[in-house]
Amino acid sequence: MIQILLWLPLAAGLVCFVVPRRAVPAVALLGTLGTLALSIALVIGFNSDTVGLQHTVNESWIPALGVRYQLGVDGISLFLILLTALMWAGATAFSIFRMPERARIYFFMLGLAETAALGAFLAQDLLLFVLFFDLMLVPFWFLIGAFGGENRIAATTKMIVYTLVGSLLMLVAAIATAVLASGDVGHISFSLADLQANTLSTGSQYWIFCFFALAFLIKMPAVLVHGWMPDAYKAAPLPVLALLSGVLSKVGAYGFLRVVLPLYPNATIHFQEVILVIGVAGIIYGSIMAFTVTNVRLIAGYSSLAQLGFITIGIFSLRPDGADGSVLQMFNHGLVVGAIFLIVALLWERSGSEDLTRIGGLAMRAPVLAALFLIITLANLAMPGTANFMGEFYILIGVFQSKIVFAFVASIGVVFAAYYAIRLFQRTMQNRRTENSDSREIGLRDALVLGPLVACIIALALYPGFILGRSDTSVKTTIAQTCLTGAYYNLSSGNAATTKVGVRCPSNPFDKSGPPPQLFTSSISGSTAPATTTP
Amino acid sequence: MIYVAFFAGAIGAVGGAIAVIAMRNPFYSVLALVIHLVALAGLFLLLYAQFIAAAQIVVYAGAVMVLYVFVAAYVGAVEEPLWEPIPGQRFLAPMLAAALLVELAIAILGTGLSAIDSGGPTLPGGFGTPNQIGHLLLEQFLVVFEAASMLLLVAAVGAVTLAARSRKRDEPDRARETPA
Amino acid sequence: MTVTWYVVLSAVLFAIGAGGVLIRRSPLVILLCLELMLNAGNLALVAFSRAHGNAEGQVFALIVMVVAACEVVVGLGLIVAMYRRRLTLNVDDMRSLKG
Amino acid sequence: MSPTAWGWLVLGFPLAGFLVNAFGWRVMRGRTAGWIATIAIGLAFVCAIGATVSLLGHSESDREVTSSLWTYASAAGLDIKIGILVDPLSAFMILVVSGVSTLIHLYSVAYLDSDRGYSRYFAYLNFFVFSMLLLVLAGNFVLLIMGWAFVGFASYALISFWYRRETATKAGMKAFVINVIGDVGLVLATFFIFRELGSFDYLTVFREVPQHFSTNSGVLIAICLLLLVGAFAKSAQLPLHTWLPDAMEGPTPVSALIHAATMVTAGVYLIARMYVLFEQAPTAADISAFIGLATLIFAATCALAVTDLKRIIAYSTISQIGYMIVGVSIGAYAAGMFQLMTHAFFKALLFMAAGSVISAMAGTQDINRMGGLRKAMPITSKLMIIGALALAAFPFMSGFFSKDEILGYAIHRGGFYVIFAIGGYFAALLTAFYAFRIIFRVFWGKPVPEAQELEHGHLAHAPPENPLTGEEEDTDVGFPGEEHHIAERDRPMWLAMSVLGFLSIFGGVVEIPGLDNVVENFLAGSFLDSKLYENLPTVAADWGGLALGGLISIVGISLAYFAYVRRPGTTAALIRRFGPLYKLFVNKWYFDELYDAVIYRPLLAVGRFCNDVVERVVVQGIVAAAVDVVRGVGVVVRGAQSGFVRAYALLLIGGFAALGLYFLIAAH
Repeated sequence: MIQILLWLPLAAGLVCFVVPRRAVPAVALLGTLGTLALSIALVIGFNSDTVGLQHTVNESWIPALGVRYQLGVDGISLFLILLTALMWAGATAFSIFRMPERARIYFFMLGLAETAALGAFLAQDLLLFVLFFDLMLVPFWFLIGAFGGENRIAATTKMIVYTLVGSLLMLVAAIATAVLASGDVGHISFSLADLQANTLSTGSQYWIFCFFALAFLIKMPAVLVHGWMPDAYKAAPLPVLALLSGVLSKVGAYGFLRVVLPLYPNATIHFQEVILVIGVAGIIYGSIMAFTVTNVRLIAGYSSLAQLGFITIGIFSLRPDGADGSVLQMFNHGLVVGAIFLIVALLWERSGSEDLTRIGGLAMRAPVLAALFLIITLANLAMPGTANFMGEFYILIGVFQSKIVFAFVASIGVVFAAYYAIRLFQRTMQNRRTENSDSREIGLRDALVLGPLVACIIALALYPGFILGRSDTSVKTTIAQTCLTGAYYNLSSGNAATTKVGVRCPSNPFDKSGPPPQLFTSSISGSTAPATTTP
Repeated sequence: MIYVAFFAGAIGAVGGAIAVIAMRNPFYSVLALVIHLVALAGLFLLLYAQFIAAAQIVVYAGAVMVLYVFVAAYVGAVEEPLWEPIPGQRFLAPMLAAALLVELAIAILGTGLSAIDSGGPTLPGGFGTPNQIGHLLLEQFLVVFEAASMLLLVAAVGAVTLAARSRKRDEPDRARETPA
Repeated sequence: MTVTWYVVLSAVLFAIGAGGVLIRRSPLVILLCLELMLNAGNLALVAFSRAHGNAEGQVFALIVMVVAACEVVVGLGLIVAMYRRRLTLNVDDMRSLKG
Repeated sequence: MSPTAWGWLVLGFPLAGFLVNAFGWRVMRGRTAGWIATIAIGLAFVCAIGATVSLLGHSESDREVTSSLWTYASAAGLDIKIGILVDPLSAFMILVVSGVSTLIHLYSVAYLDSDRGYSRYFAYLNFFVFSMLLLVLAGNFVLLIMGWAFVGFASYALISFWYRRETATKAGMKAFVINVIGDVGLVLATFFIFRELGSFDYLTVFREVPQHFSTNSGVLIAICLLLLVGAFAKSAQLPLHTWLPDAMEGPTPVSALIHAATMVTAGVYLIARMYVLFEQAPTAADISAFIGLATLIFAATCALAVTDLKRIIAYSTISQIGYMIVGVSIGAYAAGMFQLMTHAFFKALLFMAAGSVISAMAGTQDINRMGGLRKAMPITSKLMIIGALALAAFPFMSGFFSKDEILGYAIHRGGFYVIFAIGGYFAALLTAFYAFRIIFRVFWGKPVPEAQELEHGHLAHAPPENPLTGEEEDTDVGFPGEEHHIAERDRPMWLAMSVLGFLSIFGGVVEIPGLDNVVENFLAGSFLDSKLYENLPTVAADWGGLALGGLISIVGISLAYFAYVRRPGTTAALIRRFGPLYKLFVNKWYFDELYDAVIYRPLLAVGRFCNDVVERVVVQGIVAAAVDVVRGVGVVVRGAQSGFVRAYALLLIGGFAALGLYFLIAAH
């Protein structure tokens, strides 16, 4: 099933080339809806109590290099897969209503991009992950470069250069990891499970961590390496932008949880505060920019920057609650920011502008649109009672218990978020109507796209435990593994030797919350050996 | 006697070569090359390569050089400008040529290659005769031989195509390819 | 009379040919210089063939001569074509490779 | 039925009303939406009574009933349930909230009649009541935060209800952002509590606090101060009060509901609810009391000077909530909650009457342009005088018992708590004065043209304009100004105001010292562990406090009568005499200007700096530097691409020579 899930979008994209022109939208839509159905089935069939991967596929692919075609799902990737399928279905449908020229190539690229994104979330082999990670770039290059707006060539070039730098560093780091880890074993393997069993020496972990972190931070993007973001966001077609911001940015955060934490635990702990600083800086900087700029796309873009800051600090709180929150928030944010970009498209159609100063008063004859937008806005600012709030709540409580100062600074970002999100809503939907603004109700077809997204937001607001409950076990395992291997927590009172010098050991969260005992012992026995060999 | 023959041939070859690059008129260069080739053929004879020597005279100095002469006569004497447009070329070119020579000399005289410093083994009768070469070509190197003939054919066709007067495209070609 | 003499002579000829290619600007002369270099190679091949008492080197030289003939034919064809198109016979004037 | 079952119903009816109005806007005609909303809240009030009765059926020590519907989120040791707690305190609050809300809905049915956003208005209003009830009934901190934030949002939505008015949307934004600051304070306090006690559940936390924390422990004080941030933001106490006067941009019933009767009292409720924490950290409680005192005096001075009718009442609200904050902070929980109740009655009444007056004045809110409306608006004027008397704590009105009981308690506690009594009595004098400043300026004096028109049975009309900027309104959205509604003519308004007038007069009888202590006895079930609750002054001392308060009230009213009716020039003379002081008061102590200069402008400057410098120079600089390096290398390499074939040959042979050199060296 997982195989069909992965390749169906690409197959649909290829079929687009052979069917008659009029059937292209139907094929594309069916492809994404099929993927969505499969991913929903995946979520339903998911066993939330199992530790480890489910629906695994493990085939030999390039034996000479030790690369395996290894796929699998666990609680971390489960909802990102659902998010991918959902957003792609939405974006495809939304694009169909505004049929682009050269539709075949457009939908093929969308399909290819979906397969690549799903592949990145499914891959359980480091090189396969890197491959899918880079494959994502290709369709987006074409989608923005060929279907984008003004300055699209410069914007794509910039985006590609930025992300390629990261990708190449990541490739180097991935190969280095496998080669260095094979030192004792003898044969090279890129399988994440194998690599996790043989962690590297602390020194190698440090530089490899930096390479991976840079790649993921660029992809997200994080502050200071976000230079590609404003241009690309201004140039990209909006449905594509919804995917870029909603799904692709999550791959970076996901990479931290899937690759960096398990494989480089010592480095993770060593650089924890650095990443926390970057995350918090992203929150503050993104928020400040979001309430300064007037371009609607950039407001959403910078708010993503801030939100991804939250997700990052949640992961690097190195606590199960913080990371749980990040997983939840990844899904929420993808949903919300994707919906915002679709709304931006509607705003553009109503006012012919993407500048706040030129839009206004759209709510009057469009109460449904205004209501949908308002709900999305409230979710975006993480209003308590929405799942986004629960995400931030978990993230902040994790950071709070691990590094309290960062939680306090980050909570300033919550206040800023209220301001910029409401500002976006208010300046577009409320106030005096500007001359070029035409208050028009949302069409039925667009409502069919936005409605389900908003319904998802509301459903999750009522029961965020749906995600948290399914992701918790996997997240807990990952974090426990990292912290135990890296000797982050003072495990038992007498065991002072494992305490890392210079790092203040926070209280062990696993004492109170109590993961299943067999998990606890297995992770200790599985990881103490490499931990003790590292100086 | 062999020494005399060798030095005569060597002086002829080197002199011819120098003359090739020194003559300002290409026509004289071609003639100098003929001298060079004949001298080389003499040296081949000294090395028991009768067939090669013969081929050198007949094919090279004879047929190929005639072609050269024809072309040189056809295009006429083109005087090269004295001004050298590439900075450093006039200085670097001889330097590099000299460097190559020095390196090769060191390689030949100062390394393992000096092991060839002998007159060579006593050769069996019939070495280098057309008979032996023919056997080698048609037995051991048949594929190479056929490939070479293919190559010649292709080259001949190519030369005809290149040099043929294209009736229709002549005018626009000239217009397009005015020298920059 | 050892083979080394011949090989050294071949090196000298090769260097002269290389220098000629670098210095001369007439395509015709450059072709001639290429001939020089090829012949230098031929001389070395034949000399080694003598040194090893093995005629295969001579076959090699023969093939080189074939290649040289092809090259001459094509090269001269090009020169004729250039002349036909009223282009100056100066390799420095053909600079469309300039980056 | 158990109290919690009633409690769920209390939450359910407003939510249902909200959903019906939100989805049925297209089909509902006329006043349908208004009646649906009013009935929904009325049913909630009935259920609140049911919950109270059912709670009274429990024994006195067993009146804390919890129930939860579903597990909201349970992961990584955090266990969050959708659960409510019904105890006397929350029952008291839901009674007040749903009761007053019903009347305000009733009033709105007529008042907003001609507004084009009629069903949107009632949807918001129902949502607000739902949120407020959720806040009150929440059984754990997370649900409290949700209700807290929902209330903030509903307040935003209602303040900027007339969303074409830029002043309204700005005010809404201000309210929302300040409320979010409060939310963040609350969230951080919750984090501390969870870190220390490992639970979000009220009862667990309250049980653990006395054992876990020593008195005045640092962490506990931090928790309490963070809670106070939340409470002060919602209750508009210094220094987070600036949103409330601006919130008067909303429709007048909204001001009555949110910004007088219910939402702003959430902070008082929070402090009372968290009394266990505050009693364990008396320093924090004292800080809270002092801020309350500062606020009540500050706001009273502003109310003396401003001339916008609704804003006077708004400042009076801030001031009165200061009393409540002082009350619950020094331990007079029952008195504080009692004040909350009576204040809800008379302040809602005052706003409603003000709304009626503003309608009669065709949207004008400036009291300088009003006067002599007594004859034209008999019902409104009588009811407003009742409200003003209650506000001024005139003897035997409802406000009299509640306010003076707080001050009596302060005297009784002795020590420096006497300061609160002194400050409170001083502000009471100001209160009485400004309350009757409104009355005398609006209803006495020479009738203004609008009043004369109304006396002739004709309601004044004017093109709707923004009372703040004088800008003509964009009537697309609709304002009540198009078709005015006054209490004299619309039965629902008259009915709602009359009920509130009755309660303003007689609401105090439930808590007369020495006679009956209904409120105190009922609330006792929520304050079982309190050391301060039972520590009450004697009846005689109470009456002493009341007598002093009554005297001050009468003095204040007399002064107002003297200044505005007998010698109308007095105030002008005072203003000339104390010019700088007046300027300070009328500019609201320059808080807005201060925040503008200290927070808003610097942030904006930082934003511009980020946009102009950081983005362009730093962020793009990284790329530019990389590009320059690549380009520089390119220029160097391009030099080799001269196009001269011979130059390429030179490089080729140079390469050969270099290779040869390498091999030669390698061979040795």
